[in-house]
Amino acid sequence: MDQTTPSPALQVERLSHAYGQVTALDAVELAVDRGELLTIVGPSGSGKTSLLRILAGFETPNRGGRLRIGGKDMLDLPPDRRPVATVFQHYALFPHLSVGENVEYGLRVRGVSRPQRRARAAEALEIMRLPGREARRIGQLSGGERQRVAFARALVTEPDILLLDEPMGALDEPLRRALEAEIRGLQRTLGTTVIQVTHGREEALAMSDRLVVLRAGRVEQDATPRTVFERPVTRFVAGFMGLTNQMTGRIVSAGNGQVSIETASGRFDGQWSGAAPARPGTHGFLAVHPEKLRLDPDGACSNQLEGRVVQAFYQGLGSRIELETEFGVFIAISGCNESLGGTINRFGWTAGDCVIGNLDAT
Amino acid sequence: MDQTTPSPALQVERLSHAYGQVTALDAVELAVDRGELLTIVGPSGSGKTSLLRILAGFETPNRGGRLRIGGKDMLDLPPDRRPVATVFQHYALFPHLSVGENVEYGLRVRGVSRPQRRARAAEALEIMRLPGREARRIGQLSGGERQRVAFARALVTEPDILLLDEPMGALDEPLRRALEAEIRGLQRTLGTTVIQVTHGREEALAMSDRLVVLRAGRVEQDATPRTVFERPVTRFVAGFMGLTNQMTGRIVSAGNGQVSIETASGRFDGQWSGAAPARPGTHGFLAVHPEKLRLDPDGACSNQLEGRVVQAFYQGLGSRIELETEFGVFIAISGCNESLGGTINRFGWTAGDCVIGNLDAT
Amino acid sequence: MATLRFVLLSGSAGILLLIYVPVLWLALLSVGAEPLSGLPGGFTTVWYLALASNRNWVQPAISSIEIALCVALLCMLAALAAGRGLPRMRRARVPITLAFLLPLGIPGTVTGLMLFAGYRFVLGIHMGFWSLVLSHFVWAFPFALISMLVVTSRFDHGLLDAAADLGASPRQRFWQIECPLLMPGLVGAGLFGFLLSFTELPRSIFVSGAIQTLPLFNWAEASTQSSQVPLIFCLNTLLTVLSTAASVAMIGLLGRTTR
Amino acid sequence: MATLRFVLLSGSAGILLLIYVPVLWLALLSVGAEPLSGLPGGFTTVWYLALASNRNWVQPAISSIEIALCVALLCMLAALAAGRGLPRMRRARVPITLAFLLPLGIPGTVTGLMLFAGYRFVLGIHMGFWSLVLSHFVWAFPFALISMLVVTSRFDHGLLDAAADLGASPRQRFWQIECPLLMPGLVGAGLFGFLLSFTELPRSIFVSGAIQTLPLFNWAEASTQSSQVPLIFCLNTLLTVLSTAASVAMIGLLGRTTR
Repeated sequence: MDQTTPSPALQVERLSHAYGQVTALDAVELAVDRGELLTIVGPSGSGKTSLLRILAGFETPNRGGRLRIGGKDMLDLPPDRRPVATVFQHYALFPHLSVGENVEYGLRVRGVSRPQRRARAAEALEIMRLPGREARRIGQLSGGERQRVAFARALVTEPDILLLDEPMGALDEPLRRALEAEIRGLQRTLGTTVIQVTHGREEALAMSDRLVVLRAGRVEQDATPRTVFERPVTRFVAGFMGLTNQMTGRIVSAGNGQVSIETASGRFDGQWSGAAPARPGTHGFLAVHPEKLRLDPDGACSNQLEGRVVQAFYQGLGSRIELETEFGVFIAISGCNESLGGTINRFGWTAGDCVIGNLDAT
Repeated sequence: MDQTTPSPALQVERLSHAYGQVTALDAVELAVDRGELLTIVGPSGSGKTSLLRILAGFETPNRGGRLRIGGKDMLDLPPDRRPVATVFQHYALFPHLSVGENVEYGLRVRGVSRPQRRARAAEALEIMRLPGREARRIGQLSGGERQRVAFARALVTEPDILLLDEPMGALDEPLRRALEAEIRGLQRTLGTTVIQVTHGREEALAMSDRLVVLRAGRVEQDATPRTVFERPVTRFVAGFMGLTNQMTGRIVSAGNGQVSIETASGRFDGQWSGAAPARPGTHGFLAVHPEKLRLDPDGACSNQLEGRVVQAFYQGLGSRIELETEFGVFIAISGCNESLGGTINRFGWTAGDCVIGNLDAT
Repeated sequence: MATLRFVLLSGSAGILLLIYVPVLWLALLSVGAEPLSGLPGGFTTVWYLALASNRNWVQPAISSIEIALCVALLCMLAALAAGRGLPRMRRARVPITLAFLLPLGIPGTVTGLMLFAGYRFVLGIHMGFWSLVLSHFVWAFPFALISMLVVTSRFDHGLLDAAADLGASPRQRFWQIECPLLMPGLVGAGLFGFLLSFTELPRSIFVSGAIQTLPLFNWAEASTQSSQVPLIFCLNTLLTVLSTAASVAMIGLLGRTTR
Repeated sequence: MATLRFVLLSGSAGILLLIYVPVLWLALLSVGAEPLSGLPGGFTTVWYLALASNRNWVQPAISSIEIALCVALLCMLAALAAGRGLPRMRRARVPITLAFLLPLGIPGTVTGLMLFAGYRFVLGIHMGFWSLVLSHFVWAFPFALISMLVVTSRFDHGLLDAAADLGASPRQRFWQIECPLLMPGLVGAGLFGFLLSFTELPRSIFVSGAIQTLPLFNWAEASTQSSQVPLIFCLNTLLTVLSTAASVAMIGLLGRTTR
């Protein structure tokens, strides 16, 4: 049908998969453009790893669906004949081969001549800032270096799609930051289509063109990182994005993106985040990020609540204050550093800083 | 000498240790009060694990020093005769014993009768919110549950000092947060002296009464979390606390805690953080946290600089902007979410938000 | 993958057939009317009854069991000591392990001969019970050690630190933590020791002195083609059933306790 | 800890002494003037020269090496197939592994007898080269399988996924990734096969037919107390040196390639 326009890098249609009785993927729909960096996030068990394994060809969906890469149907092809390359969570570098031989491997199995594959491996290692390490053994490398070798090994085959399985999973914080920037830069330079899977919110927000939130095998939201963070369509997505202060109620007025929610403790205003327009009378949730709560709120905070301080931790840039309210524990990050334990405090947030969405849907 | 006042929980005097030629600890001094929660932080190789192993008795310092617990000399006692209990990084639960038998173990080797140790194990599991799990096998537990069992096992022996070796190391973010609060609450309830080792800054700041920063076997700073974060005495401590935007220069004026530093690009003001008073003419460093930098600064920012935006990532609550300056790359976290790539921007920070310290010392 | 699976399964089946068809055949012969013909048929228990009344095999069986138990015990102790010690050594580990395993490469009859000469003349040991135990031990120990090293090389020494930290004395650490965790290797070492001693022939030929073990008895009877041969079929069918049952029980027990 | 170390080291030394003193004694006897006296002394090479001119041992040695090579090859192939397949199975894994390992519990002479009966009458194999190979294989296979399982049970199948992902065909994955990584187990299986076949006596007694292997030759010569015994000392000293050197070389080579 789409023979005139170039087909997208990846099309997934109603892909379903189950392990015995347990549903891993439930009619997943996905389309990825060429050169896009798509991140699939979700808690463990949400099906993100199954999806990645199906894309690479290690598993075949057993509940139907279609999978096309560059417009070509892929489900019948074994992994070695798919134009994708994976950077595995624990890198899966070949321990009996040197760094150079690892990087060359994808070319060696394609029958590329030795001098040519040497040159291309050297180039890939150069890009990954590991020039001249060809002779090293894998066991001699640090975690960060292993990850770079895994990237070089995957990139040297010039895949249509690069799959990253929890690429930062095994690295510690400072290395993570450095590599996030590096992967982003690399992807922009080479123009490769990248699909990564992670359970880390920071990485997902920082690195992606687009974010897909999976939950129990279903796509909960598929949008830009900003949209997912600022307009999470479900309570689950809001919680996953760190908007952990939540309450539920009944939507009472809706107009122009601004809605209100009626709870046992009064009415609260916020930005509408549902997929469909808000309908007064339906159940809704309100979610707000801990950083957006303010103690001793002024008039600008149209939403106000009272809570007893359970614990207050110093955290450097601010304190993390746990407030017991009638909606459960609310957490505020506040610049106010005094000891507050046990006191009853008023706190609030602006309508612009909080989202209200549909509780019934999905 | 201190027979009239109760002796502190732990006293470490000039403790030194080496592995072959490599110095692990270099004349470490440390005193911990009863009921205090002390955190030892430092990068890997800083000697923090060696220190913990010496406290527990698994290693004997081979370069001299003293170690007293509750006023009693400990260096000649084997680990099984010291009044400490450790929660190990990977928990080291006994795989051939059930949860209950693991928790009871410390009482069993002390010859406590079976009904009594059953009762105390049940109580400890109750405190760790794992009531009635005595019969479970270790292999059936999740990571978080294993950690709780490890805590119960250590606490049941009522140690004078509880040692925690990277207690959050093997857990993921949400679990981490929950357990941080739990450990803190537990320590306050039971009044146990706790010494923990970690390389995670957030945990260290959130959980501690006092923070000791180790570097290459030496104590760089020993103060409250707030002092360490707001007044890091060395450039290393500043970097470790996340004040990664740094420049060096010559201290030009000093008075009343406010000092200035003269660099190739002019003079900058900040808060003095050195241990000794500032002396004009000496080398100094300036450090400021990414969250404190402001793009398009107003008059309040007495310190201003120019930089070219290399990369800008959306991060949810703000964007992470990398600016190339004459002092290297500066990182700003800014609410300004527009695409800035390639532009030259002015940015600044207030004197109150940045620290200036001594570069020559330590 | 389907064809690979088929090749693997039929290969496995072939090997098992190769092993178990002779065993079944022997069992069939032992209840056959004419075992010496090599063909089963005409079910009878006459040979088993004859075996029960013939007592010649009893003393060799007792000797073999005594020797095998000693060898099993020695193997367990020695493999425990060496298996615990070796992974802790740094430079000496590989050469010492090799030195322990090398006797595998020396033919059994040679070892028998050497042991005879060596034990008799150098160490002054008289041929008999203890020379049999020692020579069987030398034969079985490499296998026992391998069984032990598989377990000890994966042993997490942090568990002993944890036990010490909780107040366990070195003795308590050994009996309550280390021993139970090393049990699979220990049981393996004991099984190797027992079975390899119980079935050993070539070394026994040289160092047995006046003692007759079951393999020596079997061999003597079988090679003389005497009228006792049908009884040998019965005896060995029984032995096979018993040692199989004992091994399965032991491994099953082990599997349950370490789960 | 110091005393524990001492006990371990002296125990190890004792075991090594028990093994190697007889070996050294044999070597000394082989260059002694009166080997049959059991005491070394009076250095001479006369027995080695006699061995070189006596050719009786050559044909048995060649037969033994041929058989041992066949067994080693069979063991490597069968252990590779079973060792790869077993860890992938779920329910069948434990019982099948047990079925493979159980022949260890059957005495060698019994196996010999059964194999004789079984192979001869059921499978119709004539006694000779192939019956020796098969009976040695049945004996050595459990050991070869254990050696293989130690390696395959730790094998990271993610590496095969990674190779497939990079475009390697099943054949390439097998030869370029799996085989090199399983090499230690494979070499172990081959070594067990070769050595256990090369030194096997009790089964050979029954199934050798007209073929004489080196252990059979040794045994025949040694037990007849003929004048050939000094030559046996020489031959076996040589065999011991050779098989030790070969094992050390093989394991050393393996250590280098897998580092």
